[in-house]
Amino acid sequence: MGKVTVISGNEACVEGALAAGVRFFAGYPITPSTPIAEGMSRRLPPIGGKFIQMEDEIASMNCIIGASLAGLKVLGATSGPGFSLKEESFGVAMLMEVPCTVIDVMRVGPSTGMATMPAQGDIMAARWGTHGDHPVIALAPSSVRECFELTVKAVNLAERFRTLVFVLTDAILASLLERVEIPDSVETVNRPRPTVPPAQYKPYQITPDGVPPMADFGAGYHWYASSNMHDERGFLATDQHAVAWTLAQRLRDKILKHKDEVTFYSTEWMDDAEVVVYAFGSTARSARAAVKMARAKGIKAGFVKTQTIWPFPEELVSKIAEKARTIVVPEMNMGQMVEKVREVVCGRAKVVSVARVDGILIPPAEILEAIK
Amino acid sequence: MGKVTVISGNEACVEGALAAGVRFFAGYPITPSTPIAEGMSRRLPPIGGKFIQMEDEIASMNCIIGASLAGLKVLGATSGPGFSLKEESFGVAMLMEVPCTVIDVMRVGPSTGMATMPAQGDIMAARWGTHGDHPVIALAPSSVRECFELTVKAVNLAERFRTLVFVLTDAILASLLERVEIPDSVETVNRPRPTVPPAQYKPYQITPDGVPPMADFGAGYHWYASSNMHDERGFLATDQHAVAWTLAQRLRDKILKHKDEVTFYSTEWMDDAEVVVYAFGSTARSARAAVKMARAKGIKAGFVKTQTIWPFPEELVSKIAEKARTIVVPEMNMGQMVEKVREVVCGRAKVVSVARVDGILIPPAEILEAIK
Amino acid sequence: MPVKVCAVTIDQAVCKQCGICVAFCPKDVLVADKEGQVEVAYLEECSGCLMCELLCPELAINVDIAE
Amino acid sequence: MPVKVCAVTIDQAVCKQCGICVAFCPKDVLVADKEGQVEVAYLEECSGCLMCELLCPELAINVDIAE
Amino acid sequence: MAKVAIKKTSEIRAEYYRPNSFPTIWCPGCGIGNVVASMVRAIDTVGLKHDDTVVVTGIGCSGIIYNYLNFDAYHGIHGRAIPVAVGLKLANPRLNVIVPMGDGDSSAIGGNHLIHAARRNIDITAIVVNNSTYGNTGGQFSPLTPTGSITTTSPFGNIENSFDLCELAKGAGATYVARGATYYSRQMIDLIANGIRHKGFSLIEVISQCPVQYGRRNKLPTAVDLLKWQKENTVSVTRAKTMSPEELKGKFIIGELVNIEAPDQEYTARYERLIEKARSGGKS
Amino acid sequence: MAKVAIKKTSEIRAEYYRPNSFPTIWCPGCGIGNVVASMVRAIDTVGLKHDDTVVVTGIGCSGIIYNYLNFDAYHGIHGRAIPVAVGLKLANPRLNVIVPMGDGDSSAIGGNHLIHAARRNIDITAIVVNNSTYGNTGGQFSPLTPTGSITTTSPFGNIENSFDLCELAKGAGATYVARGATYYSRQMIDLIANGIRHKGFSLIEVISQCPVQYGRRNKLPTAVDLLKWQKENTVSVTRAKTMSPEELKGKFIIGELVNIEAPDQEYTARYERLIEKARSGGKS
Amino acid sequence: MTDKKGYYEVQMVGWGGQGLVSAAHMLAQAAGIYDSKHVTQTELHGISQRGGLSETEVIISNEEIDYPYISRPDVLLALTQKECKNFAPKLKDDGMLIIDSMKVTEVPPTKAKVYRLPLTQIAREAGSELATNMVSLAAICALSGAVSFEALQKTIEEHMPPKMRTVNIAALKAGWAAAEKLKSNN
Amino acid sequence: MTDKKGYYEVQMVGWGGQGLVSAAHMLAQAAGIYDSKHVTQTELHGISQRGGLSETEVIISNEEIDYPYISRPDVLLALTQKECKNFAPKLKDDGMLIIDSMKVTEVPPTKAKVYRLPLTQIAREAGSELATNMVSLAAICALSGAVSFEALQKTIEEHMPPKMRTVNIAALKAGWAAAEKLKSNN
Ligand SMILES: Cc1ncc(C[n+]2csc(CCOP(=O)(O)OP(=O)(O)O)c2C)c(N)n1
Ligand SMILES: Cc1ncc(C[n+]2csc(CCOP(=O)(O)OP(=O)(O)O)c2C)c(N)n1
Ligand code: SF4
Ligand code: SF4
Ligand code: SF4
Ligand code: SF4
Ligand code: SF4
Ligand code: SF4
Ligand SMILES: [Mg+2]
Ligand SMILES: [Mg+2]
Repeated sequence: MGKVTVISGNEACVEGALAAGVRFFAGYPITPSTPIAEGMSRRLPPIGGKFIQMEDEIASMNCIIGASLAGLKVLGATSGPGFSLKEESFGVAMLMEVPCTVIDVMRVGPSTGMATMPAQGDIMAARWGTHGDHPVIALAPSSVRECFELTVKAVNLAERFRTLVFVLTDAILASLLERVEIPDSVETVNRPRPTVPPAQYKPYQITPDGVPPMADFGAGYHWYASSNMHDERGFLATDQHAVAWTLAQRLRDKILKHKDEVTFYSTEWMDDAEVVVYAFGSTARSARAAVKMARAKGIKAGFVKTQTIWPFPEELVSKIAEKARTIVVPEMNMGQMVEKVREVVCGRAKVVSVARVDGILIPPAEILEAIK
Repeated sequence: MGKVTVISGNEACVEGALAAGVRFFAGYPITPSTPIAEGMSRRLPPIGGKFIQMEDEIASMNCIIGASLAGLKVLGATSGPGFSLKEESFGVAMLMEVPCTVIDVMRVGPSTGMATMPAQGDIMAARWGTHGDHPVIALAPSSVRECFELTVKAVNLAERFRTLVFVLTDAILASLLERVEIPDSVETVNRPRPTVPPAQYKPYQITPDGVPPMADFGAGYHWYASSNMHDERGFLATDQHAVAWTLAQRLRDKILKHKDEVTFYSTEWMDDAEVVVYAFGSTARSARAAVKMARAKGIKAGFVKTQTIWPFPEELVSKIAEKARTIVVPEMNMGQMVEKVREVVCGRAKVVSVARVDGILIPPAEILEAIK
Repeated sequence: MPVKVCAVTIDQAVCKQCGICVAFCPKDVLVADKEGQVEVAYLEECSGCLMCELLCPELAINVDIAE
Repeated sequence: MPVKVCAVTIDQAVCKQCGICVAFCPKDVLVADKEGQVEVAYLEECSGCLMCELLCPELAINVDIAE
Repeated sequence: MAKVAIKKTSEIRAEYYRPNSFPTIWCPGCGIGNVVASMVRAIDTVGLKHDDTVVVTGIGCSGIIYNYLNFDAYHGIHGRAIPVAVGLKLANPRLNVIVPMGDGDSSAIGGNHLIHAARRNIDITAIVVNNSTYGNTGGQFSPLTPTGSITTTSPFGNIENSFDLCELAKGAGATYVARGATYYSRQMIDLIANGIRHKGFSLIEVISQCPVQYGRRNKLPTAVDLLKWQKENTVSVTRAKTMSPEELKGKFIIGELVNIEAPDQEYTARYERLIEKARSGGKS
Repeated sequence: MAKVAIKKTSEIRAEYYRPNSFPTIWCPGCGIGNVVASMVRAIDTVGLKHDDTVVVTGIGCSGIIYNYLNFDAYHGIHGRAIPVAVGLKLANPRLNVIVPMGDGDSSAIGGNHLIHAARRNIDITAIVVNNSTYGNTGGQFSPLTPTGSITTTSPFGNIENSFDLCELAKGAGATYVARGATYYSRQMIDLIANGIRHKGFSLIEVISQCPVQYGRRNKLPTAVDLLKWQKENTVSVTRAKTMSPEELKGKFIIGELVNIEAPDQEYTARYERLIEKARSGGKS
Repeated sequence: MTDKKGYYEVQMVGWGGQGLVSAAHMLAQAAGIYDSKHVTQTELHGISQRGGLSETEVIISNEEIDYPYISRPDVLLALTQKECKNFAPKLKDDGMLIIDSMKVTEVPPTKAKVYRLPLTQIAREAGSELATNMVSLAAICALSGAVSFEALQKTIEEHMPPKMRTVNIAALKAGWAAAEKLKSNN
Repeated sequence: MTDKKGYYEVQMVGWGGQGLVSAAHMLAQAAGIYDSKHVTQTELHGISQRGGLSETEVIISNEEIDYPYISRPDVLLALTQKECKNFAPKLKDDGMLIIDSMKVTEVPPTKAKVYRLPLTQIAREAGSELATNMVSLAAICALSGAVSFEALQKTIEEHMPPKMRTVNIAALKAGWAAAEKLKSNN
C-alpha cells in the first residue's frame, strides 16, 4: 500500500535508508546535506538505531566502517568538501570490503565554492578521488522518488557486493519537494555471512561470485580486516605481488562481472531517435523537457536517463552510439561524464557537451539548442 | 658547470626544489616520500629556509598555503594516503590561486596497499581527486635527472600560473640512484606581483594572460583570499552565478590557453613508426627498452615519453593517432591514462593497454609482447 | 563635579533592532518602539557609561561625551 | 621456608638476542655468548622473580617454579 | 586588569572596517559582531601596524569576520585556519596573525590543529567565538554545546559532554589561555589585547550569543536572553577560587586562566636559533 | 594496586597469540612486544571473552599488533583507529574494544579523535605505545618526542615541545588516564586491566623502547639502554606528589592519574537512555 | 470547485520570516497528498539565511513535472513592494497577481488580473499576524483553484503541530472567504 | 685497469645489517661520479626493514640505462648461504660469483666463475668486521673491472663521514689486494 507524502530529496534519502535497514549513521554537518543527518538524528533513536555526530568527516566515515564491521547497515552523507576529506577513508571501505553507503549532495566547487548552489561536479571525484585503483558503484537520482529508490538500491548493493556505494544527489534535489509514495516495505539485501565454522572462515575468500562472506565482529570468527594488501585469510601480503594483484582484480571484477545488477537506466523516444540526450541527476529533468520540446518541433530526439554513474554503462552508450547521429550530454560541471561518453562512443557519433557550472540548473532551452 | 653526483630521485626532488627557490616545506612522514621531507629538514635551515613537520597531511598542505601567501616558494611531498587526505586542501590552492608544488611519490593503493611498492595509480586522483571542477598541472619524471628538472619546472609553473602543480614520481624513482648533473643555477620564475597601488589592486583581476598578480600578505595590499567563489576583488560571490562562472572558466583557461608552456615530452624512432608506445614515469624506462628490442626485431616501433600528465597532451596524442596503427599505453595501474588516450584517439588507431599494478615495474618483455 | 553632556547617536540604517542596547542601558535611556526601532528617549539620563556603544554588534551607536 | 625450584627455558627459535633478559635478571642467571645467544648459566641462582619472562618482548622465556 | 581607553566607535569603523560593512550579514543580535569589535579594539589598543596584521578565519558564521576588516585576510576551509596561520607566521615572523574561529571550526574539525599549535607555542592569537553551535549550517550541536541542549541533530537533547576548551588548551601546553564573554566587552578587549601581546600561542575563548540557531531552541530566543544568561552563568577567575566544585558546576570561569611568559620558548624564536645553529654547521 | 597473578607465558602464547606469531616482525628489543604481552595479560586478568573482544589498530610498527592475536582485529589507516573503535562500540556495546596505537598515530594525525573520544567518554580502551618516534617510517620526531632529540627530520635537534599526553587527555575530559612503562611490566598489566574495567573512555600511555629508530640516534642505542633510561626518568604518582616542579622536570609520572567512576555517564549508557526516551516519544 | 486546468505555476515572493516557504510546503503537500497531483516546490537560496528576499515556487500538474522551476507563473503572490515590482513582469498575461494591499501599494503595470487583499489584516483578525502566510495560501487557492479547501485544511490538520492548528485553520478560512468574496465582486 | 666491457650488472645479496646497500651506493657513486659512467642502483623492499633478505642491484653502463633492474647479473656477490643458493641460478654463464668463504660453504652448481674470499676475515684484519661490505666492494671491482680503485677510494674520501674513512680505505685496499691475488692465482 504505502504512504503518499510530499517530502524533499534529503528526506527521501532518509526514508530510503531506513527502509533498506540502515541502523547506523555517523555524520558531520555540511550544507546542503545536513538535513539527512538531522533526519537520521530524529528517526534512528526511536527504532533503536544509532546516530552519532563525529568531530569531522573523516571520523564519520571511519565510524560507519566500524559499525558496519559490527554488522549494522550504515549510512553517511556529506557534500563536496566533506566528500574530499573522506577520500582516504573511502579506500579503506573499498579495500577491506566493508559495506557502506555514502550520499554526496553535490554543490558548486571546487573548495567551499558556492555552498547552497547545485552542481554535478563530483562525478569524477567519486570515481577517482581516492588514490590507487579501486572499483566504484555510484548512483544518481533525478527526482525525490528516485532519492528514495536509489538509496534503497545503494544500501542493497553495498551489502550485496561488500563494498562502498555512493549516491550522488545535488543541491536541487536536496530541498526539492515532490510527491512520493513510500512503500510499506522494500526488498532488502543482507551481506553474505559465513556458513562455515570459524576455523575454516576466510574473510577474503576467492569465491566464484567474487564476493566473500563477511562475519560480524564479535560473532566468534576472529578475523583480520587490514588496509594493507592481504591474502584470503586477511593476512598482510605487502610483499606478495601475485596475491596483491589477484586481490586488486577480484575487487574490480566482483563489480564489473555483475554489471547487469548495478546498471539502472531508462529510455524514451528511442525507436527512431537521431539525436539522443544522455543525462543523469537533476539535469535529466531539463533534458527530458528539452527532448519533449524537440519532438514537438518534429526533431527525432531520444532520451536516455542513466541512474548508474559508475561503473560506466558502456554497453548502453555503445548501443546508443550505433544508432544515433548525435549524443548530447548535459551536466552541471565543466564536462566530466562527457569524457567517458566520448571514450566509449569512439568516433561513432558526434558527442556534444552541454556543460556549465554556475549554480543554476541548465534550462531545457539550452539543451534544446544543442539538440538542434 | 654544475656538479655531477649520484643521488636518488627523492634527493633530486629536494635539490630541484631548492634550486628553484623553494624556502618553505611542511610535511608529514609517509613512505616512500619521507626522504624528501628529511632532505628538506637538513637543507633548509642552513639557508634560512623553514621546515616544519605538521600534525598531519591536511595541516601540512594548509601550512604551505599560508607560507605561500606570505610570499615564499613552497613545497609539500607525500604518498597515496597522504595525497588523498590533502584532496580538500588542494581545492583551496587551486581556487584561491596560491602557488604550491606537491610531490606525490606513488605507491600501490588503494588505501595503505603496499607502502613500499611502486605504482602509477594516482594519475586520475591527481586530476579529479578534489570535488568540483578545477584545472590541474601534473608532471611525471622517469629518471633521477628528471626528478630534478621537473621539480624545478613544477615550482616555476606554480609561480607562473599562480596555481597548484603536482609532480608524480613513484617508489622506484624514490630510491633509485642515478648519475645526475646539478647545474650551478637554473632558470627560475617568480609569481607576478602587483605594480599598482594597493587601492587599485585586484587579487583576482581578469587579465589578458588569465593570471592575476599576487601580493604577499603583509605587503600592504590588504586583500582577501577566500575559498568561496569570489569576484575580482576577492569578495564573496556565492550567489552571483555569472561571476562564479567567469572565475571557473578563467581558472581553466589560464592553464589550457598556455598548454604549450606546460606540455613537455620527447619522441624517438617516430619517423616511420607504426606501433607507438606512449609512456610516462618509471614505466617509460621499460617502454623505451621494449621499443629498442622491437626495433632490433625489425618492428617499426616508436616511442613517446610524456612528462606532462595533466593537462592531457591531446594534440600530441592526436598526432600520434593520425600516423600510428597501434598505440600501446603501459602503466602501473589498472588502466587510467589509457582512458584519456582512447578518448582522444577516438577510434583512429588501435589502443592497447598494458596495465598492471602488483608492485613490480612492468618489464620490457611484457610491453614488447603488446607491440608485436 | 563636572556635568557630563552626552550625545547618543544611532545609525538607523545599520541598526538591526536586536534590542541589546535597550535592554542593557543601565539608565533606560533607550527605548524601542513597537516595530523595534530604537530611540534615544531619555538622553538626559545618560551617564555615558558606553554600555550601549560597546554592546552593539553592529557598531551602530556612538556616544559622544563632553565633560 | 620452602625452596623454590625454577626451570628457565628460552625458546631459541624465537629469541632475538636483544639482551634485555640478561641485563635485567637481578641474579645474573642469564648470560649471552659473543654471538648474543642467551644461555641459562646459573639456574641455581634464579629467584623465580619472573623479571626475564615479563620483560622478554618475544615471549621467549618461560620460568617454571615448583615450590 | 588595566582599564582600556575606549576609542570612538565611529573612529574604529573608519579605521578598521572596510566601507559598507554595516549592516553585516549576521543575524540581529548575533555576538560575532561584538567579538569583531572587541578584537579590533584590542588590535587598536596594542597598536599593531595595519600592514603587519593578518586575519585568518575558517568557515562558518564566524568565518565571515574576514569580510569586514581592511587587513590582509584569509577565509579558508572549515577547520584549517590554524595551519594556514602557522604557515604565515613561520614564513614571515613579523606578521601578527589573528585567527578568529567558530567553536565547531576550532574544536571539532579543527581541534587537532588547535592543540598542536598550543603545543608548539607558536605566536598566533586564536579567538574562538563560542556560540554553542554550528550556526552557519543551521544549528547542530558542537563539541562546546552544553549537554542537554536541543539542537537540530540532538532533537532529544544532547547526550555528549562538552569540552572545557580552556582546559583542553592548557592540557595541550598553551602559554596564554583566557575566556571572555561578549557581555563583558571591556574585559574581552583586555583579554584579546593581552593575547596579542603574549609572545607564544594564545587562545581566547569568547562566549557569544547565537539567538537564531541556538537560543531559539533552548528557551533563550533573543540576544538579550543570551546575554543575561552569560551574566548568570559566568564567574570571574578570582571569584571562582572561592567557590566549591559543586558551586562551579555549569558555570564558565572568565578571565586569564594561563599566562606563562617565556618569549624565547616561542616557536619562531626557537626556529631562528635553529637557523643560527644550522648555519654554523652544528648538527646538535 | 592489586598484585597480578601471573599466568605462564606459554599459556598466554597458546591462548591469545595465533600460531607462528614468533619471532615477530619487530626489531630485537622493541618494546611493542612488551606492550602486547601486558595487554594480553590484562585481558586475561579481567577475563574478557574472546568473542566479545576486538582489537583496533592504526598504521605504524604498533599497528602490527593486530597481526598476532586471535581476536577480531582491525588494522586501519594511520590515525583513525579511534573513530573505527567508536563505531564498533556504539553499534554493539557488548564488545570490549581495545585500541593500541603508536604515539604518532594517536597524538599527531589521530590527536583529534583521541580528545573527542575522551570528551564523549565512550567505553573504549586506548593504549598508546609511546616510543618517542615514528618508528615505522624510519624515525622522525613525533608530538611525543622529547625536545632536543635528534631524529631524521630534526637533524639539528627537535625544537618542538612535546605533549604531556595524559594531561591532554585529562584536559579533554577523559575519565581514566594512566601512564606506564614497558620496564614496569606488572604495573602496566594493572593499569591496562583497570582501564579495561573502567566503564568509560580510558587512556593508558605506555613509554616504550624503539632502539632502532629512536635510541640509536639519541645515545641510547639498545633496548637495555632505553629501559634503564625509563628507570631513571620515571617517578610514581605517589613519589611525584612529594617532588617540586623543578625536580619533576623531564620526568614522566607513572601510575593512575585520573580515575573517575561514573558508569552511567558513559556514552553508550547515555545512548541507551536516549533510545528509551525517544521510544517513549519524548522530545526532551 | 477545483479548476481542471491541470498545470499551475505558483510563485510567492516577499521577505524572509514571512513564512512563504512553509506556505509553499503546505501548498505542495495539499496538492500532492490530498489532491493527488504531481507537484514540485523549490526555493531560492541566497547567501544570507536571514532576512532579505524570499522566493519560492510551486508547480502543480496532472502530469510528471520535468524542469522544476517556473518560467512564467500563473499565480504570483507578492507580500512586499520591492519584490512585487521585480517579479510581476514575468507573470503570464492571463495569470493573476495577488498582493497584500497593506504592504504593496504600487502595482506595476501588468496584463494579469490583480487581486488586492489586506492579507496581514485578515490574519491579524483571524488571530495572529504570523498566519499571513495561511491567508495568502487560501487566497491563492481560492482564486486560482489550484488546490481545494479540503486539501489545505487536511494538510494543516495532519502536518502541523497541534498547538498551531487552530489559528492557522482560522486564517485559512478567513483568507478563503475573503478571496471568494473578492472573486464574486470582480 | 678498468675493463672496457661497457655494461655490467652487479647484484649483491645477504642479510639486512651487512651494509650491502651502502656498498651498492658507493659502487654507483664511484662509477657515476668518478668513472663517468651511467649507473643505476636499486634495492628490494620487503615488509621488514629489519633483518632478513637484503638484495641490491647496480647497473653500470656506457650508455643510458632504461630498465633499471638486472635480468642476468654479470657479478653476483653473496654473503649468506641461503641467498647464494637462491640467487646463483640467475647468474650469466660467463659471469662471476663472489662469495664470503666464511659464510657460504656450499656453492650451488653454476657455469659462472666462482671466487671464494674470506671477506669477513679480511675486514676484521683490516680493522673492523663492519667493513666487510667495503672488502666485498673491492673484490667485485677488482675482479670484474667494473670500477677503478681510484674511483672507489675517492668515493670514500669525499662521501663518507671523516671518522669512518680510515678503516674503510684499509678494508678497500685489503679487499682489492686479496682479489688481485686470487685473480692472478686463477
Ligand atoms: C569540510 C567541511 N565540513 C563541513 C562544512 C560545513 N560547515 C560550514 S560552517 C560549519 C560549522 C560552523 O560552526 P562554527 O564553526 O561553530 O561557526 P559558527 O557558524 O557557529 O560561527 C560547518 C560544519 C564545511 N564547510 N566543510
Ligand atoms: C595518512 C598517512 N600518513 C602517513 C602515513 C605513514 N606512516 C605510517 S606509520 C607512521 C607513523 C608511525 O609512528 P607511530 O604512530 O608512532 O607508530 P610506531 O611505528 O612508532 O609504532 C606514519 C607517519 C600513513 N600510512 N598514512
Ligand atoms: S544594539 Fe545596535 S543593532 Fe541592536 S538595537 Fe541597539 S543599535 Fe540596533
Ligand atoms: S552610554 Fe550608558 S547610559 Fe548612556 S545610553 Fe548608552 S548605555 Fe545608556
Ligand atoms: S629478552 Fe627475550 S628476545 Fe631478548 S634476549 Fe632475552 S630471550 Fe631473547
Ligand atoms: S626469574 Fe628472575 S632470577 Fe630467574 S632468571 Fe628470570 S630474571 Fe633471573
Ligand atoms: S546563525 Fe547564529 S551565529 Fe550565525 S549569524 Fe545568526 S545568530 Fe550569528
Ligand atoms: S623501528 Fe622501533 S618501533 Fe619499529 S619495530 Fe623497530 S624498534 Fe620497534
Ligand atoms: Mg559556532
Ligand atoms: Mg611511535
